Amino acid sequence: MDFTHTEIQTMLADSVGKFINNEYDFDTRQGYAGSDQGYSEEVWSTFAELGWTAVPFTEEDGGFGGGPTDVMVLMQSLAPGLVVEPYLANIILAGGILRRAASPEQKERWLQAIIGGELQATLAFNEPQARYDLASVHTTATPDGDGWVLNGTKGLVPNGGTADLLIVPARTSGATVEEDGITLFAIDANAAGMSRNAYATVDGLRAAEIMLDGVRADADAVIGEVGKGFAALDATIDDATLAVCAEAVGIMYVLKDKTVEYSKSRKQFGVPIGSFQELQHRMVDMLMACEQAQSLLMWSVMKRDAEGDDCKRAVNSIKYLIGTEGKKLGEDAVQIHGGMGVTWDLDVAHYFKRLTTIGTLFGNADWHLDKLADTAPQP
Amino acid sequence: MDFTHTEIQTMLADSVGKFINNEYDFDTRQGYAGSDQGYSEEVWSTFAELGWTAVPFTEEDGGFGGGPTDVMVLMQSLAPGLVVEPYLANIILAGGILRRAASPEQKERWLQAIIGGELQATLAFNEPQARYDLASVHTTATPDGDGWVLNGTKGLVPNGGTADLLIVPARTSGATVEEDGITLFAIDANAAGMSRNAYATVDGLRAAEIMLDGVRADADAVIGEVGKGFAALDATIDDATLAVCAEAVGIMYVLKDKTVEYSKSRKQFGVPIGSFQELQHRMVDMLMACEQAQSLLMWSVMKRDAEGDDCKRAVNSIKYLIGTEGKKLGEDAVQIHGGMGVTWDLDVAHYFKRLTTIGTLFGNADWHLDKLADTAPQP
Amino acid sequence: MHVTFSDNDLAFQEEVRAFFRDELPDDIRKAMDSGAEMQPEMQIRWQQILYRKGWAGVNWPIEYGGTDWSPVQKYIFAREEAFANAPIVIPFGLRMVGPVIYTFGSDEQKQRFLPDILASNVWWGQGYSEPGAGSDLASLKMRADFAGDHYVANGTKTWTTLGQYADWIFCLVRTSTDVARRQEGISFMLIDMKTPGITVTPIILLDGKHEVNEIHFDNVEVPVENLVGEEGKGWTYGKVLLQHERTNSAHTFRSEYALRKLRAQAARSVRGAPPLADDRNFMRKLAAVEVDLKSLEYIELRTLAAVTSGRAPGPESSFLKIKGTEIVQAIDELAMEAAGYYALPYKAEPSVGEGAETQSALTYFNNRKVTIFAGSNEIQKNIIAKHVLGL
Amino acid sequence: MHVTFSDNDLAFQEEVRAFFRDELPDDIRKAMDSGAEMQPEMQIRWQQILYRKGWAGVNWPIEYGGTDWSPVQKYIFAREEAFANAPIVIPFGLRMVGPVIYTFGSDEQKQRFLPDILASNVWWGQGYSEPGAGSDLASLKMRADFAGDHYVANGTKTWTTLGQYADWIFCLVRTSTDVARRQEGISFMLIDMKTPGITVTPIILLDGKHEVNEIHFDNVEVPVENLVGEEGKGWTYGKVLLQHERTNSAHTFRSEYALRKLRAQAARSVRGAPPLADDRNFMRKLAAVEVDLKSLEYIELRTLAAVTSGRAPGPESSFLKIKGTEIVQAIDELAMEAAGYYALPYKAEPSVGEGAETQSALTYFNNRKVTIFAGSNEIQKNIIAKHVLGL
Repeated sequence: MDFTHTEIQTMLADSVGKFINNEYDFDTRQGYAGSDQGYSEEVWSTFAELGWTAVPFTEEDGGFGGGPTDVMVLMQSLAPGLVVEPYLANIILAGGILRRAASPEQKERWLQAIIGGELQATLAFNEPQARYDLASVHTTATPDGDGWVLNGTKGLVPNGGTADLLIVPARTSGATVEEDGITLFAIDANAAGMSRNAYATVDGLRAAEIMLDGVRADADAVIGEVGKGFAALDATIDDATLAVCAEAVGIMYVLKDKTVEYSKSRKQFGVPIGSFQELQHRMVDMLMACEQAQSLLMWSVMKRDAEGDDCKRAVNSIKYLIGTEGKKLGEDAVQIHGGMGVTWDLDVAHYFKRLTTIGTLFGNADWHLDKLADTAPQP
Repeated sequence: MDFTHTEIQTMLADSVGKFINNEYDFDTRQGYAGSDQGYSEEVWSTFAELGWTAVPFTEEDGGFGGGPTDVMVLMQSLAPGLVVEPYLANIILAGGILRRAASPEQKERWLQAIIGGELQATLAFNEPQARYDLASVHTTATPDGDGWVLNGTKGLVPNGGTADLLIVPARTSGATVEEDGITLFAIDANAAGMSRNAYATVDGLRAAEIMLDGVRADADAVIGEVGKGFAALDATIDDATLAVCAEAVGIMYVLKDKTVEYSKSRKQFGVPIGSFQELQHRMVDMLMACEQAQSLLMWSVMKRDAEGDDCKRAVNSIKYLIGTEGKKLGEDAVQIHGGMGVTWDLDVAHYFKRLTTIGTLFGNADWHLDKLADTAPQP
Repeated sequence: MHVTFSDNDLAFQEEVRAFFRDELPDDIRKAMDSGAEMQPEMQIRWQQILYRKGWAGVNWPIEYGGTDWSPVQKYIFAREEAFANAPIVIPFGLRMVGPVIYTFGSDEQKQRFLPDILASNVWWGQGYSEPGAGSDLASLKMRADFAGDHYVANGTKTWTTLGQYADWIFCLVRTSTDVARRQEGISFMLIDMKTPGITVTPIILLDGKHEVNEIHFDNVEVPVENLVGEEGKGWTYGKVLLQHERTNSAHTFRSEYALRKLRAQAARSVRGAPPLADDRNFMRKLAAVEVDLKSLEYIELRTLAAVTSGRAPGPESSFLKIKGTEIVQAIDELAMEAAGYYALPYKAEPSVGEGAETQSALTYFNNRKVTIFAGSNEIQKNIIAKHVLGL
Repeated sequence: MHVTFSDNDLAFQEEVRAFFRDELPDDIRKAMDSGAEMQPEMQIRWQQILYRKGWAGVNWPIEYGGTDWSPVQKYIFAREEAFANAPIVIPFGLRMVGPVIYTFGSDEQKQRFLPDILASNVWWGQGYSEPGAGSDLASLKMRADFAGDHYVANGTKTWTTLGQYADWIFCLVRTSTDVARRQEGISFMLIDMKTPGITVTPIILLDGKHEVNEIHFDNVEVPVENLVGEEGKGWTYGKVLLQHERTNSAHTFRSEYALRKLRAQAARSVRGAPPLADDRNFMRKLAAVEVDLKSLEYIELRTLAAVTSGRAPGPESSFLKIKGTEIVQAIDELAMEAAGYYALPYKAEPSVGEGAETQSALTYFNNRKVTIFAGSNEIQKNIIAKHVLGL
């Protein structure tokens, strides 16, 4: 039984922490978020130089050989910066598909470039009708000569406006919500027939609606087996879910700390508001929520790492907890900050908005609780 | 728009209130509850003398001509006494079936005796497998000559051990949970083949399991039409639901008042516990729950009175609110009373237990919320 | 005990319903349905339509151009207004300063200000809160020093809703510090926003919108005739307003309208997928809020009935504020859940999602304020604990 | 980061599992499964089986007959004990006064008391709370006045769990009032329940059961050699116990066992009706508690890991107490819901319902105490606010 970090994890946490403290303060972040690109390419190069882009990939693939725990450490350490660079879209989502399902040639072509910081890729895992069901794929790919033609719409593709490469699940057979019959395609973002409507999301990050109107894909654009793309898609989204949960736990601690600090300095009726018992108890609840979330995150990551029983339940459990306790914590942080908590200029509101967004990403609390209600824990 | 009581309702509330104050204090109640009978026959005679047993019956039937509002006033006024006399079982349940479905001869025979205080009857509305589904009737009645033979088990029959007459829904046709095919029988409690296992319930009232093993019923034991008993059963349970909700609202106010009083007198760390902000806010929540429940009760009773749109939803709504807000209020009342709140000797625990029991009676909060989720409110 | 309408009331209801159906301009209706901010021009245009109909001064006595409606008529009007999704009347003139002026003001003030308020010719702002004061209103620092025929005002007001459009502002100011209680020495003053020395600084809220402001007063001269009522009685006048504000913050009919919209949305299928209404859990949550709202509506009606029979609204206004704002937030949350991923786009192009649902997260964020502003819900609970429970 | 067991640990787990399977007497197992109260005779019989196996002093050092287990072994033991639904060891002797005696007691006290505690030959009671004191433990009034070779004790202790069976009781008593802080002047004393002047009065709890008592001390002579440690240091000793009590009150494995039982119950069909497991909403609530519990289990493990590396359990014991008791109550509530009408019979005949479910409302009522006793959860939050958050 061991809950400590390895030496390498400690180093990773330290180096990310230093970077956020020294080079990524709130104003800097807001500047990047408000830029045309929506993030800093320079910062991204730093991520690649420091090796962070290599974390989840095997040494064979040119990566760092990290597992879920390392990703957890990284994401939690990035959280205080509210980082807008596309780590989730590029490394976790697109990278997650490629490392699982791509051929050596495809890895050579795309994964190397992603790890090197030269390629921005993303995964179009969602469609407008799907809500959170990954198997709800209307987009079709029909054979055309030795290639394919894709038609359909993808919704809320993370960093979909700026990515160079899009991984697009499309249906090559089966009914709309069947897991079988989904094929993964790597499509150039500027391919003919592709149109993108990019926008900012409420957390200051970016996404896009992507319309595919007769987009041609060559045979070698298929990642993995035709019709068998769901497994890699599903596993990648599980990874991504844990990654954003780690980020959420990091945010929860920040909000808890900032709220406690604020309550000590802010006076009303002549005394610090932190002296009001009702607020004290609410801040104790915030602390308890942090400790619960941190502990459950560790369990979930360990279960995921072991890939054994309860592996799916682990993902559902932590996402459910973040979606409920995290939400409550965020709302309380804002409420206790009073008027200041609802202003754009204070970082608290932005942590809250990111936490809220994470609450929706990859299925909200209700979605995951439904999954838990359908299965039983292993003894 | 008028939320005041009629003169008659005011008189009714006053007379019940006086009776509880002068003749039904907590120790007296505990004495009745602990007696063999489980209630006082003398008190029951007083109920009849004062005309309370006549409230929900038409003048034609020898009653007072009261409606849902009058029953609400009566039940809410009885609540502070935690009255153990079988008003629910006898007047609301058995009386409710008889006034709706009985023939003039049957009314003459049974309803008059009930109003007069001479007959104790009850309704066996539940079976062990049914949970809260009134149509789940396994008990069968098969034709036998010009009568019937009944077989089956009824669960948790209110005052089933002391009643003289039992109204028993039995299936004469149809599948187990069909509304059609349920027939209502009036059975003498001492009929051959009937066995009763009577017990106290956790709120100090009484109930019984009733086994019918080849119990014979004559043709004139059928109340209403053969196979068409569900409507009267359903309407009667709706009435009963509103009646216990009115009682619950009465209890909520008592618990709120007692808790506020206690918090003013009870000192810890040298000050009254009512000065602790966290407890203050919880007591404000208790007050708000009372006001919400009272207001919604009025709406529900008015809707039920008008028998129009939303009439069913009204019953579901108030029962849901009692099952959630009432439960929380009861738990907080106990918690704020601390150790004293969990002792048998203090009345608070007994109000809490009655409130909890009402939470289950005729469907818990979840059951009623499900009904609400299935229907839409009328504009 | 009943809530039935008389024939006159029913006829009135028909009239009001027809008015909203026929007179609410299409462009304004569309803007409201989109969930976007209301433009000031639309807002004023609509309030002037109400004015021309004679329905601007809902609570005003007839002698000042009010409607003289019975409580039931006001109830009917508010209900139809909400169900028509008409713009919410900006309260600062018609609901706040107007009543203070006709109740406590001089004849001259009544003649000078009331007609323009009623006709929405003048946009009023509210100068109550100050930086750092939060819900502790009585700690206010803005002062107005007497200087012969005028006062000299100095200080800062904040959270001034839509103050960027204000022609005039009413302020609570400190005219004396030589008092026993902080609540004394406060006066109620009307200030022309064009007076030299006034600066308006926007405060951007978490949803990125410019809705509130900080207003700085630097040696602003306020003629003595702009003092309302007596010097030092401002707290009393202001409290009347606050209770009114809280009572209004129950928002029951607006919430009922929002729930109906949500039900309709849940019933719609998106591109052939099963509608959200098939999700039993979502519908349970929706139904639970409906129950909560119905109980609030009847609390409000009971309060209304009590007020009709002569009582002034007291601490129960705090009650309506707490529960009303909690329900607003619960509905926002459900709307955000219903939108799923389409809650997330910020200032979305029309092509994203189905329309108003892309505003749902922004609305949820923006409405975090409702439990904070107008005296935080925690403060309201303190008030109830003290004044109702005697703790 | 991992929670895997070594081969030795796995072998130990097998041994423990086999022990509970083979050595827990059938009648005791049956009594536990019925959800009814444990009879004292069964309780002692079981504790003496543990004693003979050498597993009574789980936390005790080996020199006093303890197990000398590693934290992982203790974890494994607690888990198997809970999953076997073995009786909960009465803590007052083995978990409370024992550790105080071997830590702070004299050699003579150790020799005199420890063997009988370990062997469950003597039933101990806890004399902490006093009437009217509630969670304000330091306000205690029971005094013990020094009188040469003995003290004279006067006062009342209350909420003494199972005190009706106690042979001995440990008490916090006031030996001096001439102190700066209320916490000073308190001493820790061992009192023989057979001493003249002691009266035990039952307190019946809301479920009608006799579980706690009030104990009156009227000029009770306590020999000086029954004072543990130094006079005036009792508060310090007592606090160690309390933190221990709170840490234990997480009850994670017992709760996990209860949830499993509930899952099994939900899967059963009653007389052909659809099982409760078909009710999605019930299963969602069950799953939500499972998540809550899993997170608590890992908080506990992280605390355990920290303690292993040398830290003493601090305010996080309050945390475990709060969350652990909330979960106990949540499970009780679910069990009551699952039972439906069959939660309602009181002291039911066997023929009513399916058995243990008829205890579910009584258990729910009885366990309202867990958030009140051992320092109410409100007090625990005060402690965390002060000592962890620095508020």
